[in-house]
Amino acid sequence: MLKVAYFPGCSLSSTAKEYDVATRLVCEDLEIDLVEIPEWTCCGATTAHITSELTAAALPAKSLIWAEKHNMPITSPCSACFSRLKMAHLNMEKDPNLKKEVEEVTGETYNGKAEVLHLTRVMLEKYGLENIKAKIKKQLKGLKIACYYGCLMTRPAEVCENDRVENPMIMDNLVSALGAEPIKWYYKTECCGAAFSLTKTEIVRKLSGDILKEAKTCGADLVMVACPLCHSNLDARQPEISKLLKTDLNMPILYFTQVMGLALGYDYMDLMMNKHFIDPKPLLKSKGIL
Amino acid sequence: MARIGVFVCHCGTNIAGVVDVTRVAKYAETLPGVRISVDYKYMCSDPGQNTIIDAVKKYNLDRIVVAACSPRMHEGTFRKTIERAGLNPYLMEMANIREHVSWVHSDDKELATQKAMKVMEMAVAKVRRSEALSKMFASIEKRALVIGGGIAGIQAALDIAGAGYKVVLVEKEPSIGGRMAQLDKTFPTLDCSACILTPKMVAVSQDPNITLMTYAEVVEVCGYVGQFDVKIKQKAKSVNSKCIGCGVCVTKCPNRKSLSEFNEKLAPRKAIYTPFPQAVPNVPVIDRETCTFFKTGKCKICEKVCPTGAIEYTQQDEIIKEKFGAVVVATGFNIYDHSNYGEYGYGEIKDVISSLQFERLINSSGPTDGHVVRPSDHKEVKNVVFIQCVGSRDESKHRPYCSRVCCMYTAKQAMLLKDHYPETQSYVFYIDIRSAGKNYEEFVQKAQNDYGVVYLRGRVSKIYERGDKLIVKGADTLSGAQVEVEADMVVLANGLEPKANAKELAQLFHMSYDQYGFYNELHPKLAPVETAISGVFVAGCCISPKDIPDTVAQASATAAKVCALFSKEKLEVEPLIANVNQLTCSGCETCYNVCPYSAIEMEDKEVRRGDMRHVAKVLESVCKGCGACVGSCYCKAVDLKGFSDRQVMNQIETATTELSTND
Amino acid sequence: MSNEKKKDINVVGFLCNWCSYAGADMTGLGRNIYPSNIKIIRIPCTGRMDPMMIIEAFHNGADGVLVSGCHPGDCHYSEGNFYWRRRYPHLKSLMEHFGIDKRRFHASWVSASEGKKFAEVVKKVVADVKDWQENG
Amino acid sequence: MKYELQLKNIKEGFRKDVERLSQQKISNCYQCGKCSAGCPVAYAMEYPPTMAMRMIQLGMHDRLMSANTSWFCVSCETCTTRCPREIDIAKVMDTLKIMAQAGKYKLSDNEIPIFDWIFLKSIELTGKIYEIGMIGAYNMLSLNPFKDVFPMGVKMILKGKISFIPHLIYNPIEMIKNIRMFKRIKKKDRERIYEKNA
Repeated sequence: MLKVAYFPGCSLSSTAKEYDVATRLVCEDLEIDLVEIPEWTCCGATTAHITSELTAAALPAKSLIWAEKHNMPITSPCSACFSRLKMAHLNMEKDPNLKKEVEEVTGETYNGKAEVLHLTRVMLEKYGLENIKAKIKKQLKGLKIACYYGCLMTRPAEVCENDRVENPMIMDNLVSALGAEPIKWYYKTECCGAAFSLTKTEIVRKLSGDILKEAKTCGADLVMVACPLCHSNLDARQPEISKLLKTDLNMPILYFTQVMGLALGYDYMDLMMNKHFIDPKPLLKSKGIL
Repeated sequence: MARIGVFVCHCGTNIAGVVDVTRVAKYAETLPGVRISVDYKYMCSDPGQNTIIDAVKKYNLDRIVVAACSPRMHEGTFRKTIERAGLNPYLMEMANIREHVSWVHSDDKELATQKAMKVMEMAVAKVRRSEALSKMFASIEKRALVIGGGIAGIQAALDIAGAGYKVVLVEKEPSIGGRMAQLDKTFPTLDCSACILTPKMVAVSQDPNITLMTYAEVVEVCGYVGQFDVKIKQKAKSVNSKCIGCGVCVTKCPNRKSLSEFNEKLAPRKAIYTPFPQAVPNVPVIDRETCTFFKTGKCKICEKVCPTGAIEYTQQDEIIKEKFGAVVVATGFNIYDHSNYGEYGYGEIKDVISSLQFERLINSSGPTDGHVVRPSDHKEVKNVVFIQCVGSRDESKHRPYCSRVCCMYTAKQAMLLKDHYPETQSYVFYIDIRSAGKNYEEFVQKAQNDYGVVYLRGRVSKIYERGDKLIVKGADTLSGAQVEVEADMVVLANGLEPKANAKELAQLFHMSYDQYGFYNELHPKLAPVETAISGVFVAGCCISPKDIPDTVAQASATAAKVCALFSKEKLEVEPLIANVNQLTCSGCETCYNVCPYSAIEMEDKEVRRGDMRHVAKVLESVCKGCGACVGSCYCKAVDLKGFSDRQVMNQIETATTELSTND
Repeated sequence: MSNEKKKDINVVGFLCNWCSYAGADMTGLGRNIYPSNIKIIRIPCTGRMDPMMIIEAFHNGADGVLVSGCHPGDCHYSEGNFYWRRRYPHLKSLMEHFGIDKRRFHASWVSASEGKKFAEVVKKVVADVKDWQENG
Repeated sequence: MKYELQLKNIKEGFRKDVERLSQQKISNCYQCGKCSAGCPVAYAMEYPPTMAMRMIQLGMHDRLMSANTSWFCVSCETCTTRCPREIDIAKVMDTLKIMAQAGKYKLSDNEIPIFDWIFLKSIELTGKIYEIGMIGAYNMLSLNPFKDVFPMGVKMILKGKISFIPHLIYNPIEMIKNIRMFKRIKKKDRERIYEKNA
């Protein structure tokens, strides 16, 4: 059984509870043991690295150290958390001085051995696409999915590792494996506005609007994401965006574990899809998936 | 006791600006054996050299040390100087106090001066043990090898042959012509590339002094200037000399599975093919990788249709050994592979094409007969975006250099497009326009003013497809605006890089090359077509990116160098070679085994009366003076003239002692 | 800091004429600064390196020795640097056996175009020798 | 717009501060404009990233720090990923914000600094983010108390997306450790930004 240190992140215990639930369900099915890091602290998100470089490294360091101590790869379903964990790891590797300071403020030593993986990579690379295929109960035939990666799981290039920076394919490959059709589009890694959700909302509306518009133009039925931040910008702000663009976008936004959950045979309520602002029920019913 | 003269050069302020040269000269006077020491502004100038000659006569000097620049720069100069003064040229040593001292220790003048004194002292120590050496001569094989049949190789071959010497021109592809044959028109005159190139190609094939070997590669090189032993692999063409070039085989060949290299993979080509209609020689070759017969044993259509019975499936690769006195390397360039640019679509967007692809598209003998259409759907284009500096000036892609020709050919391509299709609109994204050359700046201005090409100063960040259009997201830094252009086609100005196997070829000749694989000239300014290997010359884009006029000029320069070499009856060679003291040689044969040139011979000789022994002997005309034998001799019987054990030991001893005057 | 002035370290560098010596010239052309502790001896090829020369250098009191030649495969004389490449590890372990700390004896490959690299190599060698001298 | 170049801000001062804290070689920038071309928020910036880089090169801190440029950077790292000169431009933008928030240069935005302060306070005190408290506090402090309440906020609460109880680190020892860590970080940051140690 694959044991992985699990860093859910703040959003997954509140605004993105459904992501957490779906993730745990799917991992249980795939026999991936998610060991939640006890007493994890927030990764600091964008705020930390624009306020203090040291905070940005020290906050994730605690979780990295725990994972290293317990000899497990560390993962987070949230792209922002993943990015912060990975960047903290890489920055400490690049800058020994920073590492020294982090060790001083946390009072613990880090040997730089933690393996930070995004949840998609844990599933597709550690667990294996073929193994996932073997578990599928229901093919998601006829569903056109726009895979939206966002910034934080692909950039900068060091974070991306095995995938391509400009046109990543990891989620597209997953979608194909589930029997659905990944659409070809070029807004996969455009920014949704991310952390500006509260502060500079008008930017979020514009950027997320562009993404939703492009997905619609390219013929997507739904947008699949791997980040609660992207989700809240694309989903919770979608009514406002629709109003702004004077069209009814009505584009359901699902987490990738929810889409996997559908293929593994879970239903609407198991995956807490009722929590979304844009209800995917009519779409999924029309495709015969629910 | 030796009578040594030390001459310290200021090199203007190059040395004197950092090193206290008078102190160096003063210190020299305190060294044993030094009779006179002088410092002078420019030692290599005429008066400087005369100072040395006068001093030799006046003080009856027998050994000279010149503390100046690198011996790689001026050793030859000063050897000649003291020869004029009547001394043996090998009784001179240079102390490198410029490249190795003043230029690299300018941070601390005191330490630099002390080091200069020490470096000079080491040279004095070495020259004390120097011996007079007599000149050696070697014969010259007056045939030249030219590698690469592009415009550089063609020009060099024609010039050398024109002077009456025999030339072998080796080309890897089935035809000569190279990159220039692929181009449509040339900047800034807009004359047709093929029209000015093909007469030269024909001249090569008709010149009785030139032997043309196409579909061939150099595989092994031994020897040295005057006597290069070269092995050339003639790949099997599967077509013999009976071929009259009628082309029936090509027409009838049913196999269209490969893509034409000459047309930059824009069109298929047959398994039996000539790269282009004007090919020289006009003899097709069979590509055995794709030919149906070679893969399945069935087909043989070409053999059936050939009117002269020229198809020969049984032909084998052949290794041909030849001797040459000099070599011209002109292997040219590849364009940068833009599939490394993810933001420009990883080379997967069909209508994002390379500059060479554009040349083929707009060329009337190209795959589309000169129609500029989109490779994806063969539709004509309206808006075309040109992006400069793709694989140039880009550190993140490990190509930080400027490729020199892209600004110009982009302007040319935009103009040609407008000439062909007046209703099209071109946009050029550039960083800086580099148009240094006769009539070049005027040419770029013309593109902007007369042809209405819109120049935008900024790199493009992303290209993506939306429907059948390409969205180009760029910027114009001059106005500070983001610019988005909806284009039908994007042409990338791919930078120039060396051929993929440039390094392997360099290693055959032991030429040095830079981190990209461009060959190093002997001196970037004063010996731009020579290499560190005497007798090997370089021309064209294998040294660095350059345009056609510069390439042709360099090619002719190599020809002049080759002819100058061949005009001598005998070649003077450095006598810095190994010699064996047969009295102490134990006959162990280690040196015989390590010598890379087989310059050691074992002989049974009576070294002393009644002492018959198996001993080593150096073949003087073969030895190149690498010293591998010296380093491996167990009984110190082998030594190397000019770098003898005694000389080096003296240097080591001096290097490790403190300066004697500083108390 | 002791009052006695410490003797500045002294490194002897043996550079092959075709690559590293030319590379060191390139360092000068590019005006890359490096420590002046190194004294350079020009040799035709690293294949010429007689182990006695290195022993002699240490015996005479050199604090460090650097031997630098062409990259493997790029030797001007085809294979001279291969001989050196095989000789070096043996010599290095022998030197350690003699009590010469491994930080004092270095080999590197620097081509004629790698001026900057040569400066880096010298800096590294001098730093290593300093480390040995100060920390033992 | 005439600008009097201040040599002290080129050779030292502003430019050196940016270079030191971001560990990026600003002189590497040759103004190709690729960062501006790909920036998703450049349309809203007073100076696009390319120009910001130039202003750092010329030490024009007064102009750059009173502009919205760095505050509108959304940290998507598109510029960093594509920069042909391998400059981490996003990190340079971070550095500008860090310096402004530390009070070393002019602070020209208030939304983000307020948000950042609340956000980090939340982590400092609870180890995690207390969303409703954070949003409430932010709306209060930014003098826009009803921002996003209707309909989004209400809907969120109805869907159970936002909880009223803060998620705390339950272990009080860990919490004290956490608060102490923040104290130490603050000290070190000040040293770093104001070069007190060096």
